Amino acid sequence: MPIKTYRQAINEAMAQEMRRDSSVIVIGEDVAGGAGCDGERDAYGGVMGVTKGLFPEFGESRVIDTPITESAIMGAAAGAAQTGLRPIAELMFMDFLGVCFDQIYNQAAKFRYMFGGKAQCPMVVRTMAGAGLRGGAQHSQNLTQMVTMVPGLKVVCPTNAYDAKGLLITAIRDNDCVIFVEDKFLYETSCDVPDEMYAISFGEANFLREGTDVTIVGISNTVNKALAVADRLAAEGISCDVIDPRTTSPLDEESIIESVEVTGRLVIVDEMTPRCGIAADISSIIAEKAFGALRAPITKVTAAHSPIPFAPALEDAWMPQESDIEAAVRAVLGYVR
Amino acid sequence: MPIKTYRQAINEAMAQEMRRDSSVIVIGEDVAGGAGCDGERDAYGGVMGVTKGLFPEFGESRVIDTPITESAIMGAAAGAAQTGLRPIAELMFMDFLGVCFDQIYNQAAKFRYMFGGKAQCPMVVRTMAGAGLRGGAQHSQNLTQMVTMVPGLKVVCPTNAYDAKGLLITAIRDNDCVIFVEDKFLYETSCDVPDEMYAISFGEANFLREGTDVTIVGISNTVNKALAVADRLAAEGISCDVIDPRTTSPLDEESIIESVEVTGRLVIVDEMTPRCGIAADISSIIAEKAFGALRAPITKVTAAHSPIPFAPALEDAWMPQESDIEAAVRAVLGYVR
Amino acid sequence: MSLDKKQFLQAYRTMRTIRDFEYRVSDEFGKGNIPGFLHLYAGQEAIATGMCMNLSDDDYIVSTHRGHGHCIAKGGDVGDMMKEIMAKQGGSCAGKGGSMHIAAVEKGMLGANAIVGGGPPLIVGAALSAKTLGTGSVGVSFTGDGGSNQGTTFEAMNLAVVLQVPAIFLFENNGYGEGTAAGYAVGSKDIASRAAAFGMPALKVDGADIFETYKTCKKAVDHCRSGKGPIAIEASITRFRGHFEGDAQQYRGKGEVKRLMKELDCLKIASDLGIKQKLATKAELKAIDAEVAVYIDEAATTALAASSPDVSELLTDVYSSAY
Amino acid sequence: MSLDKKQFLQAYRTMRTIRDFEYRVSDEFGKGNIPGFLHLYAGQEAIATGMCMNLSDDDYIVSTHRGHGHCIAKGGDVGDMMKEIMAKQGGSCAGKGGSMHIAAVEKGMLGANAIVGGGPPLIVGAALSAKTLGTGSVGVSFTGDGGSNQGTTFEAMNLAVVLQVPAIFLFENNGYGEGTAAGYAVGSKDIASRAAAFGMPALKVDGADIFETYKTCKKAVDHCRSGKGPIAIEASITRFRGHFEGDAQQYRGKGEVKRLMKELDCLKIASDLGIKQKLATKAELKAIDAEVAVYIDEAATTALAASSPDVSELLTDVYSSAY
Ligand SMILES: Cc1ncc(C[n+]2csc(CCOP(=O)(O)OP(=O)(O)O)c2C)c(N)n1
Ligand SMILES: Cc1ncc(C[n+]2csc(CCOP(=O)(O)OP(=O)(O)O)c2C)c(N)n1
Ligand SMILES: [Mg+2]
Ligand SMILES: [Mg+2]
Repeated sequence: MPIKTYRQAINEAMAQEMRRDSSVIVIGEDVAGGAGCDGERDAYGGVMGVTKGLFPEFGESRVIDTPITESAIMGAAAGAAQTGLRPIAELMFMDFLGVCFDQIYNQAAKFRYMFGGKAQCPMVVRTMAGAGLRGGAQHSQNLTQMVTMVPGLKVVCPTNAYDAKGLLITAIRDNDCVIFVEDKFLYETSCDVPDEMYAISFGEANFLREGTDVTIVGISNTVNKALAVADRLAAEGISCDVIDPRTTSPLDEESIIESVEVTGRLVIVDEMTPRCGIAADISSIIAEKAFGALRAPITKVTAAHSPIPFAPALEDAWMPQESDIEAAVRAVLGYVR
Repeated sequence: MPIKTYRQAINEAMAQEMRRDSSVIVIGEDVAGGAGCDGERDAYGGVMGVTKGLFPEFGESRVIDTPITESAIMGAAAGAAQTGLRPIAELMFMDFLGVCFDQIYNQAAKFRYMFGGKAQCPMVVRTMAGAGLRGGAQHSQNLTQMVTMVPGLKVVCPTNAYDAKGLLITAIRDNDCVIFVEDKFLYETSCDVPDEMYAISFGEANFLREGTDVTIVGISNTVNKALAVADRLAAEGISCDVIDPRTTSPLDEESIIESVEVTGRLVIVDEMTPRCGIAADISSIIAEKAFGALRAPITKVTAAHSPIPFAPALEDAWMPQESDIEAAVRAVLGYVR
Repeated sequence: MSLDKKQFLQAYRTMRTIRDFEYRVSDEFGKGNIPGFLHLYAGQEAIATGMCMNLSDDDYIVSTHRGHGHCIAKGGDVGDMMKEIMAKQGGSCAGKGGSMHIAAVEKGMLGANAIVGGGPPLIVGAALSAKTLGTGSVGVSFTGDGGSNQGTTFEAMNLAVVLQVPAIFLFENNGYGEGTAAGYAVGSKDIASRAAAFGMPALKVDGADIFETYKTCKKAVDHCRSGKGPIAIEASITRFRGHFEGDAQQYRGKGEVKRLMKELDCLKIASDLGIKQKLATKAELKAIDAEVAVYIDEAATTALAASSPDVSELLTDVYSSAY
Repeated sequence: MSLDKKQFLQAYRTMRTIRDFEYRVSDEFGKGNIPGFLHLYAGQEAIATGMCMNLSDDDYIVSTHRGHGHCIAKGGDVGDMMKEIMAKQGGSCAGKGGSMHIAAVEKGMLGANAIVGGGPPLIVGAALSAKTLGTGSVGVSFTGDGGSNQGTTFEAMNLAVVLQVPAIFLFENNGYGEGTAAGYAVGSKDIASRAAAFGMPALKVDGADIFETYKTCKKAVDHCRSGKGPIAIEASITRFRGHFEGDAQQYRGKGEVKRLMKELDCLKIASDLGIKQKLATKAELKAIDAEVAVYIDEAATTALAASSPDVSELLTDVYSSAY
C-alpha cells in the first residue's frame, strides 16, 4: 500500500470527494493563495499546504480564496450548506474560533433542530490545532472541547494519515456540521493509505493496542504518545489498552467502558487545558457508567491551566509529555485504596 | 436586614463600587437606553433593568450605551482595563459569547500571561444565562463551561441575592477578567442583603445544607432546586450535603472532596449540555482526587445534548428538574456494586 | 405606478395579512397563549412585501428576531406559523423554534435569527450557492439599523463584494435598536452610504410606500440576477410596537409613536394611493380585509386548539443521522 | 520639510534600528536560534516611526503579528525584545510571549496581537480611558490591509465614532494579507474611503516617505488630541520579506520584490531627501548606521547568551492574585 503523509491523506480525501461530488467546495484564507496577485495562483494551497493542487484542478468557483473574515467564511459556508453546496471551510488555526464561533455553535449547529428538522447543514470545518511548534498563546491551542460540547456538531480528531483520509471522507458526506481537527504536529507523519476512497464511521474508537492492566485513552497526537509509553511499559510486563476515540462527538463510550471493565484502571490524555476538557468529560462518563469496574482513580493527563507559553522549555512543561503519561500509568497501577 | 432581589443586589453592588472608585464604568447595549432618542434616558437600564439608575447618578461618561457590537464592547473594555479603567461590560445574553469570544479568551484572559505579568485586565463581564423563559435556542444557554475552561478568566455564578452582591463587589475589585454569570431565573428572587458593602471571596463554596448520605453540588439556579430536593428527602431521613461552589473558576475542590469523604456519594447538577460541562469537570476532579471515598457512581444531572427547544414541554424536559435530581440521589443511595 | 392591479391587490393582501397576524399574536401574547419573547413587524409590512414580491420560492431570504413579516411575505404557511409561535405540534419548526426562529425553509425563508447580525453571512452563502450552481437565484438578508453595526454584517458585505455573489443587503431602518436611536448607533448616520463604501451600489427608499419599495427592490433584484454582484438597500420606516411586546418605549418622544403610526402607515398609504390610481376600489380592499380577518382568526383558533409537541421529540433532529 | 534636523536624525536612527533588528532576527532564525513563527517589519519602518514620533509614553498603541517595528518605534527596549524573541529570561514578556506577542506595556505599547483584527477594539478602550480620565492621551491601532476586512476592525471604527474617542486607525497597506492581494480582499479597493464612510476623516499617505508619514500622522494625532474624535490613515507600502520567514512569495510578480525594495526603501528615500535638504550629512548617517549595528549586535549577542526561562514560571502570572 502506498505510504502517504497526514497532509497528503487529507488532501487526497478532498480531491477525491470533489471529483465525486461537484457540490463540494473549499473556502477559506489562502486555500489557494495568490488571488489578485501578479504571481502564481495556488501559491500557498493553505498556509500548511494541505489544499495545494485543488485550485488548479477545480478552479476558482470551487476553491475560493477569501479575505481575512472568519465569521463571513463560516456563515457563508453554513448558508451555502443550507442551499445545495457541501462546503469545506477552513479555519486556519483553531485558536481563531473566537472570531467566528457564533456562526458555528449558534447557527450551523442549531439549524436543523431549531427549524424542526427541515434544514440541514452539510459542512465541514477543517482546522488545525495543537502546541509544540512554539506558536505562542494564540496559535497553539487545541479547543476540541469547545466544539465537542455543542449539540448539533460532530467532532473528528484524526491521529494518523489513514484515519485522516477515511474520516474526512465521512465528514464530507455527512449531512451535519462536522469540525475536523487536524493536529499540526502530525502533517509530516505517514503510514499506509489506500489510493481508493474509504469511509471510517464516526463514533467507532480505534483499539491501537490491547492490554489488561490499564486503559489509556488519548485524543489527537497524545494518543501517539500514549502508544509509545505503552510500548515501553510492555517490556516491563505492564499491559496497556490504548484507545483512540477518533471522534469526540459522537463518542464511542462503549469501547472505553468495555476496556475499563477489563483493566479497572483509566488514564485519559489530552492536550487541552484541564477544566471542562475531553479528559474530564470521558472521566465523568466512566465514573458514572463503569464505576463498579474501577479499581483506581481515573487519572487525567492534560496541559496546564495557563495560556500557552512561547519559550520551548515552558511550552514543553505545559504540554502533556510521555513521562507524564508514564507516571500516571504507574500511579494508577500502584494505587491502593 | 433589608430584603432585596437578586436584581437589586447586583445593581447596588455596581452603584456602591462606582461611588467608591471613579475608575469603574459600565458599558454595553442599552445599559441606560434612550441614547440619541427624543424620549427618556435610562429608559431600559439594561434589558432586564439591572443597571437602572446608574445613568442618572453617574452620567454618560461612566454609563456608556453602545451600538450592537459585542466584539467592540468586550475589546473596548479590555483595552480600557489595560489603561486605567475598571469596566463592567455587559454581554446581554450569554448566548452571544460567539460574536465576541476572541476578545475574551484570546485577549482579556491572556494579556497578563502573554506579556510576562506586565499587563493586567481588571474587567467584569456581566452576563445573563439560563433556560426556562422560553427564549429558544439562542437566548437560553448557560455557557459557564465555555468560560470556565479558559485559563486567565475567573467565573462567578451567584445563586441568591446575598451572594450576588458580595461576589460582584469582589469581581469589580479583582484585577483579572471576571465573568459574572447571572441566572435570569433568579432576578425576582430575594433574601436579606445588607446595605453595607461586603466582599465574598472567590473559590469558597457555600455549604447550604449539611448531610451525611449524599453530596449534591449545584451550579447557578440548579443549586436551589437541589436544596428543595434535599429538604424534601430530609423528611424521609435522607441526609444531603448541598454545596454551591459559587465560583467555578477558581473552584473550591477541597470543600467538595471533604464532603464526599463523609458521604461517599456525589450528584452534580448543572443546566448545561452534558458534554464537557461543569458537572463533568467536577466529577472528573472527584474521580481523581477522592476516589477512595466513593461508594457509588458519580452521577451528573444535566440538560440534554440538544439545542434548547422553544416549546415549554420540551424545554422543561431539556432542563434538569427536581425530579431528576431526586431520582439521581435515590439511585446513588440504592447503588450496590 | 410600479404595481399593476393584480400585483397591488396581492401586495395589499400580504401587508394586511402581516398586520393582522401581528396584532392577533400580540393579543394572544397578552392572554398568555404565547410563551417567550415576541418582536412584532407591524408597521414595516411594505418592506418585506415589496421585496418578496420580486422573489420566487427558489430565492433565499434570511431574517432577524423580527421575522414574522418576512416569513409571511415569502410564502410561509400562516397556520403553521401561528402554531409555531404558540409552541404547538405542526408548527413550522415543530415547536422547537418559536417566534425568534420562525422559518419556511421550503419557501426559501431560511430562518429568523435571534443573533443580531447572524443573517448577513448566511445570505452570502446562499448567494454563493446560487452563483456556483448557476441557479439564477438571489439571496436577501433583512437586517435592522441596529444589526447594521455588527461586525458580521460588515464582513458579509465585503465578502459578497469580493465574491461578486447575488446578495441583497436590505437594511430596515426603523430608527431604533431596542431603546437606542439609529442616529446614535450608526456612527456615519447613513447606513446606505456606509454600505456603498464597501464597493456596491446602495439605494434608499421610503419603506412606508409599497410602490416605492417594490420598485427599489425590483431594481436590486434585477441587478443581482443580471450578475452584477451584491447591492444594498436602506429602507426607512418606523416600529408600531415596542422593541418587544411589553416594552414601554419611554425612549420615544412624546406622541412620536402616534404621529408616526399615522404618517407612516403603509396600509393607509397603499389604500389611498391604490384607490387614487384606480388599482382598487374601497370595496375591494374591504373585502380583502374581511377575508384576511377570517383567515387569521382561523389560523389562531386552530393553533390554540392544537396540542403541544410530545416530549419524545426532545432529541430528534439534533443530527440528521443516527448519532 | 516636516522634520527638523534633530527629528530627522532621530527618525533615521529608529528606522535603521528596526531594519537592522529585523535582518538580524532573520539571520538568527535561519540559524535556528529563534523558535516559532516570525513576521518581519522590514520595509515598513517609516510608518511606525512616523507615527510614534508623534506620541509620548502616555499614548497607547496596539499592534499586529508584525509588531517588532511598532515596539521599537514606541521605545521598547531592544535588548529585552531580542531576548523575548529568542525565548530568553529577561525578555520583554519573560519569554512567555514571543515575536507575535511582543510588548512594551510600560511604554504604552500594549502588545502585538496574533489575531488579525484583535487590536482595533482594544484601542477603542485605550482611547476611552484617555477620554474618561481626561489624560489627553491618544490611542493608535496598527492594522494591515488584510486586517482591515475583519469584523472586529469595522466594529471598532463605528464604536470609536459613536463614542468620539481619540483613536487613530492606521492601516498599513503593504499590498498583501499572506498570499492574497489587498486589491482582491478589500472589496472597495480603498481602505481609506471605506473608513471615512464610518464617519471619520481618513487620510492617505505614501508610507515609504518618513517626511510625509510624519506629517500625516501629526495631523491625525493633533486631530485626536484636540478632541475631534477618531481618524483613519491608510499608508501604502511594501513588504521586503515574505509574509513570514520562510515564505517563498510565489504569489508576487516576477521581479516585484526587487523592484519595490528599490523604489520604496524608506531608508534610502530618507537619506536622499535628508541629505538634499541638508538635515544630515552622509557621514552623520553612516555614523548612525555604525552605532546601530553595534547596538543590535550587542542585543543579539547578549540575548543569545541568556538562559531560558525557568520551568517554575509556567504557572506564574496566569492571574494577578492567588488563584
Ligand atoms: C448579537 C446580539 N446582540 C444583542 C441582541 C439583543 N437584541 C435583540 S434585537 C436587538 C435590537 C436590534 O435592532 P435592529 O437591528 O435595529 O432591529 P429591530 O429590532 O429594530 O427590528 C438587540 C440589541 C441579540 N439578539 N443579538
Ligand atoms: C483571525 C485571524 N485570521 C487569520 C490569521 C492568519 N494570518 C496571520 S497574519 C495574516 C495576514 C495579515 O495580513 P495584513 O493584515 O495585511 O498584515 P500583514 O501581514 O500584511 O502585515 C493572516 C491571514 C490570524 N492570525 N488571525
Ligand atoms: Mg431597528
Ligand atoms: Mg498586508
